[in-house]
Amino acid sequence: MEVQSDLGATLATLLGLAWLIPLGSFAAILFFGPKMGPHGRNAAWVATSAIGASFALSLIALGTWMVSHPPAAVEHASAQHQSAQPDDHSPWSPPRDGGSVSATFARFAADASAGESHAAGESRHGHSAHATGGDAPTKPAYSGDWYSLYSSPTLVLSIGWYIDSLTVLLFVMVTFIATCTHVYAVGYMQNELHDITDHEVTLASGGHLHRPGRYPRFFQGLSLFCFSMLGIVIAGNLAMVFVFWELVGICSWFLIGFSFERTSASTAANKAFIVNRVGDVGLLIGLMALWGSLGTLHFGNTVTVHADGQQVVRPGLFSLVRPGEHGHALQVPDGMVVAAASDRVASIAAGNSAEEAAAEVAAEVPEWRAMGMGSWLLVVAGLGIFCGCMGKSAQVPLHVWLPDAMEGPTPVSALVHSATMVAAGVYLTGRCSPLFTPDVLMVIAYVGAITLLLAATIALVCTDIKRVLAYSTVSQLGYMMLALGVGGWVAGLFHLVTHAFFKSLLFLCSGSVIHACHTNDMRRMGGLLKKMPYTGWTMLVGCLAIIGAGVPFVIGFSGSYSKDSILAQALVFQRINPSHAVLWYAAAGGTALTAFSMFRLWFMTFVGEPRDEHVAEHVHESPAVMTVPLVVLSVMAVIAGWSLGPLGVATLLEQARPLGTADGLTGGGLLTAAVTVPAEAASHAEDIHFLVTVTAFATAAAGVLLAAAFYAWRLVNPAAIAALLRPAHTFLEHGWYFDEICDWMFVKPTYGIAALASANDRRIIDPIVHFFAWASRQLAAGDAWMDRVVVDGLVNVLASATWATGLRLRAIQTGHLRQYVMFIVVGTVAIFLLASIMFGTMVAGP
Amino acid sequence: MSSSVASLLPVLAAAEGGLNWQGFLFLLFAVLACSLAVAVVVADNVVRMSFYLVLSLGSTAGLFFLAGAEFVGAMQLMIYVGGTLVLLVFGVMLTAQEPFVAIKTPVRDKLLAGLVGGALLAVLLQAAVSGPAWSGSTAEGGNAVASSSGQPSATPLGMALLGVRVDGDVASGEQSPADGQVRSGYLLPFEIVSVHLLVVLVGAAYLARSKRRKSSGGQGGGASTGGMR
Amino acid sequence: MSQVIDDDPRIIEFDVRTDEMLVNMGPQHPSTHGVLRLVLRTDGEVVSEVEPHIGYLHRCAEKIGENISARQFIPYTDRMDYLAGMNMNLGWSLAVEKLMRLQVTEKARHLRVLIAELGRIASHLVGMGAYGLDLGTFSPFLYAFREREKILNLFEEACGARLTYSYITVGGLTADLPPGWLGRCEAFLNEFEPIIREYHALLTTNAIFVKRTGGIGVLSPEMAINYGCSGPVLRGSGVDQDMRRDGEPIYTAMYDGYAFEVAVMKDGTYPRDRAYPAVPADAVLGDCWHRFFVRMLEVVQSMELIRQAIDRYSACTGSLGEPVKIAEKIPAGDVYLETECPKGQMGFYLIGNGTPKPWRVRARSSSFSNLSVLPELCHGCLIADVPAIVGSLDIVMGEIDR
Amino acid sequence: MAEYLIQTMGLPGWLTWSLLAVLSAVLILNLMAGGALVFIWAERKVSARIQDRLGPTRTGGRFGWLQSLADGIKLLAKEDLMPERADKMLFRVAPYVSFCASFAAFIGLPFAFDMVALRLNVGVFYVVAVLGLEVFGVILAGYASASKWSLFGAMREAAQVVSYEVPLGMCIVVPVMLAGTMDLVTIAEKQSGWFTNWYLFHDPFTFVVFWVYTTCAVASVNRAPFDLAEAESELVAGFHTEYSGLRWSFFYMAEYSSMFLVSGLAAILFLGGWNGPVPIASLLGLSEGSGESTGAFVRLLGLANFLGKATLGVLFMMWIRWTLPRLRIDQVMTTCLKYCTPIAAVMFAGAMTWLWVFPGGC
Amino acid sequence: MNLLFDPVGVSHYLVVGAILFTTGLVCMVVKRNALGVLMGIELVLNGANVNFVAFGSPVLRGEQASILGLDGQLIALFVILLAAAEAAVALAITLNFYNNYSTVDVDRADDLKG
Repeated sequence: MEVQSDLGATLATLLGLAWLIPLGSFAAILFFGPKMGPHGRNAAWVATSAIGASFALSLIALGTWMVSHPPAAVEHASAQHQSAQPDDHSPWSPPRDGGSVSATFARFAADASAGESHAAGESRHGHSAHATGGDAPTKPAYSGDWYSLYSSPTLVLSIGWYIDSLTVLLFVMVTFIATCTHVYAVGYMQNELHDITDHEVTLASGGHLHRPGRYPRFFQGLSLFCFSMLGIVIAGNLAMVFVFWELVGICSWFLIGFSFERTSASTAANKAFIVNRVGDVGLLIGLMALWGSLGTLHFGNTVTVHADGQQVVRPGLFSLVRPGEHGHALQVPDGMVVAAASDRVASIAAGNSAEEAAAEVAAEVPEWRAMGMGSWLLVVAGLGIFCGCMGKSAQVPLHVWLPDAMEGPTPVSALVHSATMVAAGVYLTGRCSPLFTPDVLMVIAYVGAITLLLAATIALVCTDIKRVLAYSTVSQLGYMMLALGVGGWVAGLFHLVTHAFFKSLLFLCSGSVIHACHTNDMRRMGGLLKKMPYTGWTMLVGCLAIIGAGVPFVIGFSGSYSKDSILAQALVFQRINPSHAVLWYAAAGGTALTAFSMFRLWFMTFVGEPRDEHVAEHVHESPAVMTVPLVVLSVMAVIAGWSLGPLGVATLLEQARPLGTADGLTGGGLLTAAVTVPAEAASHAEDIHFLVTVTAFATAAAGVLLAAAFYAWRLVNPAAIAALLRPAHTFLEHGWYFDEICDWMFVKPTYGIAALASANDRRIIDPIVHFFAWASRQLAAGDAWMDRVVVDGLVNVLASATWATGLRLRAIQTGHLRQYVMFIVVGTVAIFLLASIMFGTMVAGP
Repeated sequence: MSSSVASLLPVLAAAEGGLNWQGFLFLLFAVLACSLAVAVVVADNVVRMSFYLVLSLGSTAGLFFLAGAEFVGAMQLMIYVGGTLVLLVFGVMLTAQEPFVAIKTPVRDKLLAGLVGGALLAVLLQAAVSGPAWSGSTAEGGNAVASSSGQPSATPLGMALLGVRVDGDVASGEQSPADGQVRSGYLLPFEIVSVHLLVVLVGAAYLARSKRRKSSGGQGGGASTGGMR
Repeated sequence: MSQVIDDDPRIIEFDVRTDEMLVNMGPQHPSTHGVLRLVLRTDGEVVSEVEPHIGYLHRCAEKIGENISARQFIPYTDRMDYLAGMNMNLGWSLAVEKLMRLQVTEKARHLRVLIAELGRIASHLVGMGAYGLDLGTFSPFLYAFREREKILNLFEEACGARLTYSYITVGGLTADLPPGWLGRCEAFLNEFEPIIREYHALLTTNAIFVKRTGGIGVLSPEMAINYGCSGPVLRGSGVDQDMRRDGEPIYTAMYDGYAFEVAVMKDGTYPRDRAYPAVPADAVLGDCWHRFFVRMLEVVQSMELIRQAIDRYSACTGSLGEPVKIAEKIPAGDVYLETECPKGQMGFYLIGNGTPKPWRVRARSSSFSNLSVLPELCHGCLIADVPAIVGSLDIVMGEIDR
Repeated sequence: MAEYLIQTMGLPGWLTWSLLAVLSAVLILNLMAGGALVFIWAERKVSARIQDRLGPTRTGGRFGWLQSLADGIKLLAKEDLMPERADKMLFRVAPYVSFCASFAAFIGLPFAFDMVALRLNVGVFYVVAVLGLEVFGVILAGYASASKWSLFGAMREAAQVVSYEVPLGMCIVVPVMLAGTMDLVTIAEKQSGWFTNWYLFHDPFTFVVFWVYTTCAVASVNRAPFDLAEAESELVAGFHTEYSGLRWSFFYMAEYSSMFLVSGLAAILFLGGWNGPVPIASLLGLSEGSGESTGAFVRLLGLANFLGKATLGVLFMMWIRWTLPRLRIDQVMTTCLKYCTPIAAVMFAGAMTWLWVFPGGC
Repeated sequence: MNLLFDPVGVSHYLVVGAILFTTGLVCMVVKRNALGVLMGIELVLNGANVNFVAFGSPVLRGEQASILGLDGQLIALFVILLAAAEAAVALAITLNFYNNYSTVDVDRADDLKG
């Protein structure tokens, strides 16, 4: 499907460099950080220029990509005709025209094929990719290995790359936002340049903690963080993804716990780390399922050219799960089937030689597959991978770490919650979506929906400015997951990209506010717009972007495009699967909640009278090094969703769409009733588009107006409403009591088990050990006696004899240099004489 | 004049008759070198000793030139005479205080040394003259230096130090490596010596480094060595 | 390389145990500026102690002064600082005039300024040239002397002598200027002015010169004041004091109406800093380089004063006035007056008892005080620094030994 | 020449060699003595001109060109003083050691093609080695004088010369490496042709090396600003404080001949030796080997070239001396160890790299 | 055979080497001054060098190949280098010795006597 080519090598080099430069910066700061200028001041510029260089390289890569694969409108939907007939035995099949697909969908497809809508279907001009499956559709993607760590027939561990337009796009996005964040952090972290007295940490002595600044350390963490994230994006196989997955985790641990002396920070860091581990266990299980049955973790095919010129293609995950000869439709791979039918394989192997057995097994596989064998393995793999993504992307119930992660410095929050860590989960879900069965997709969709509603409701009542944003992040991530779950592959990832821009903008703005106010509490802010115009207006842009504001049908902020496409996909899904209508309502309702919470934040912060004079009088606009990134990001938050003719994020993403996913998917049954995941092209239909746009605008407007009524115009007293709905308010304030549940379910029982183990240790194991120790002592005492009397005695006799001899010989050692020389001379002459006497000749002449 | 000198000391007689410059210069340098070496032994004053030593070594360099080893000769002048002896003179100067310039040796020691030295000399001389093949140059008279300057010795030396032997055919006859041994270059010894020199210099600098001494209170700070650290 | 001597006297640096050497520098040494004898206690090249021995040029000048009349003492003052005889004459004359409450005419006053400042230039030229000599460069010495000769020519025209002038005297000056003198003086100033740039190129900014003088013999302002240093030595340490401005009224009145700025470093800059080479990075305030530089600045300063004096003198119409009689009686009473000589503050003390001869005469010479810091400055320096430091103090033995 | 004598005059070989040896020795001695006279006179005139003076004007005619001779005669006539506590033997020998070292170095120095007393294939090495012996005379003089000032001078000289031999040697190795031989004659021959063939202009590194060599050469012959061993303002007259008369003049001669020697060495190593900036002879179609008279003409032309370059070098040193103040001993050592040596080492490596990158020259 | 009546050959050099060697040894034995001992060592090494050069000299043997060939000169070179190194260290030792004992008399340094 994809093999290395010149373009691939170029991209791999460019992106590989962009990936490694932050590592270099990390190493440089790690070793020489404190020496970089006073207090390591220049470390910031090292890190910033490193990530800036990465950004530049990524841009070049993007340009290279666009030149080679211009994202023009394509004769979409033709892929459907080209795709081979699905295997009848497969439990999942792409919906066929007029088949199981409902009439509605058929109409959408027909509309879509009229060619007036956005790009859809397969991109067919991936001229560079060598097609391995004859006329089979291809998508431009390149993969390869830089370095193989370990290689065996059943496992290849390597450092490799898998590059398609998604990779390139995410590189640009990540490095761009990271660059902005770095620049911003240069200003934000100024106070780390000198010694810091941390008033939030009280020492045992009663004083406050006084520590040296950790300026270089911060940028060192940021660099490593960027490196790890880029590693996930560029990774060519799941093993590598896992490595960098964990690196991202550890980086977040470093950075969230930057002020690790604070209990809250270290706890938050630990929480983030541990909760992520929970998800990672799932990921590991998923990887095991894939590796154990398929023997590879590579995304793409690996082509090995042997010395005799023979090419050996080792299929990667994508082509195993969606083989080209099968029209890229999802089917249970042979390996999984065999693994599931191990008892039958064993019985075949028992009676035949190896070759015969292999042939027989191969012959039996389609039959077994038809029996549904092994499909559970694929579901497990998908669920496992998604489990990992839940941890990283903070999906319910693993979302608990993210709000606490606000303990980290704001630039870290901005990076973690927009471009890097949480994006990793969505990215991996997107990357692996060809592997997901409808059951898994349903799980994803529901988890996403729950998450988005839950987080959005909590965000309504939070008073900590960063927590509001954090919950809004969780909510938006829910949107993305929902989109991916209901088949909106492009929509979900599109939202990932646009969200990255405006969420980082929002976080940096909030950081600017916090920097100025020295508090996170929105109840002490208000009326800051005059004092911080840049921050205020850019934050307004961010809020408008996140609620998807815009002039309907004309133009809008970036969020409006991505969110509309998510809603559209949800709506299509609802129409095809009416029983899952709740997903659509959740998505639509979430818009209003988001709008309310975001504008609640903005109004409380920037509008009205200052609530706390003490805070307000010290407020000032942040320095340019902080505001410039804000302005840059706000521009991006506006325009990121626009497309210039065929050029746009969505079309680029369309190029990266995994093979076979354009057609939608029907099936299920293991976990849910059979569902049909509609093709994404269907959501571009005119009426859907209209309905969605109106809904989104209306809900968002409602949210904004409500917020304005509460907080700007003060028509309603929020406190009164809170009192009125006291139980609900409390419930939300406690974040649906998730932390308490966790504590009750996991932490308390763990303590109990630990106490039990400790008692066991003391009462039973220790006495046994003590007994053995006592016995050893007794033995040693006997041995010591032997040593003293027998062995030492012998040695002493020898020694005293030597001593006596030495005493006699020492008289020769006069210590006089000249005498020694004399001895030498006399000795030489003596040897000569002796030689001449013995051999009868003077020297050894000729 | 030539005949008279030649009859006086036939060692000066060249193969083709007339005064042999090689012989003359050899005699000159040899006598100078030996007598100055003896002067080193006899002299009491250290500075004079070093002065004689310099001249003796210089004369030896002359002998090297005569023997066709120009590079070695120049090296002798440069390193031995130039470097080593300046170093030595430094040391002499630093310690050249009245009581130490001349430290008298007991006569008994001198006699004993003369005796032992004489014995050694006898042995060595016997060895030197007992090898018939070692004597008797067949050089074609004339100026040895002039005749040798035709065949540069510095280049093969340098090549040898770099590990390449270009004089393989020089060794012929019975001394040739008949047993199949190939004469190897001196790259390894060269490197060893260079490292050795470096180590020695560091070591010397360490030994003679300036030390901080805390002499215990007394203002003299002189004889006590206990406070060294 | 100035050795930093550790505070703890028990810790000493040593390479090889060496004995201290006592070395005599002078009184017949090329760079001791006359008959100064320095006994150096050295450890190799490092000087640990310097002891100046003086008195080789003692001529009982002060005692002689008690046996002759005040005006007769003028030629003896010439021979104190024989490089700036005019200024010595002035100092003594003013002291006597102060005792006699005498006021010289306006014309004489301006002529005195003119002559004294010329004398200052001549003295500083010698100091500069000889300093180059001390540092091992010969040419600047001759360049300096070339210009000094021109000044001496002017002096010769005015008073007939080239070294021991006895020109300025009690009650005025011995003679008025010959016709055309002022023109020649101005011509000299005009041709001398660009030459100063050469001196800066050859010495002040020369890298070797800076290396040899910068940071060497650093004299702190406190030490300078404690030792009673004066003149360029004091100002080179950044102490803003100049008798022409801060002295007694009878002396400062002489410079009344003259515009000049004391050449001393203030807030890291010298007056009119931009016209001259920048202070090199190696130089530390109070080191040899600064002392030297202050002298160079004073040359320029004196040139300006001379130009002003020429204008004022030629504007004066009255007579020069007559000096007092040789055997004029001086009133009873004592007087002490310090004037700003090229080497520093030269003070004369005399007690009159109503006879022409003073009852007591004492001189306080600046070189003496300036020399007294030498042991402090040379502590731990190298032998080569000793001439550099001595030269920078610019002493004249005739003034010290008297 | 030897063959000429043997064949045409029929002289026996030994006599020929003796005659030639004596001839060479006399020539070189005369050159040293005469050169010293000329250079001392030149120094007087040069310094005088630099200092706006006239210098000697009367002795021996218009330009005082016999002044040095007159001084020499005066020195001859001076009383031969020796400090009472001096080490008599060493005190007497020291000037001659210095002088002989300088003299012996001249043996290996070619003045023009084939105009060399003894053509050695390790010529450069020999000259440098022998020149380094000059320091012995100084040290011995300083020690034997029994004067503290002299001892100071001697110690300074020893430290300085030993240190400066390192960068000097490194600088010399560069042209040796370019030429691939240590034979001075060959080195000079390799630079024949236009002046662009001079090793000075061979590559940027050699250009720098030349100036490092100049610095080190000035230092190694004890000229200002490195004349620490004499340093009249500090050490009275350094190592020759106690010398007077003829012995003193030997030191003087040794100094001036050493100056000439290092200048000549510079001329051969960097400035094309006896090859003029414009190859007049070869433009005219002449060469050393072409016939008796033209060959002699070409050689004389080369001799003039060489002497001119060497004299220019000496004049350069004089110019430096009368312009700059003297460095301090620690600054002298710093200059050597912290600047000259590393620069020379880097330039050496650079020249080597250059040779490696552009094997055919550039 | 008589050296005086032979043309200069290897033997002559060997004789010179022997004399230098012996003188050096005697010097080492006789001198109480550490520097004298050092000079004795230099003489000894020099005597050995004469032998090496003689054995390696092509001139002294005429057409006959020399015994050591180039090796003789090379060994001599190494000896010279090592002698320089030795002198440096020995001098440093001497200076240290002088620092510790205030003398350069080697007879005073008998702390290691048995």
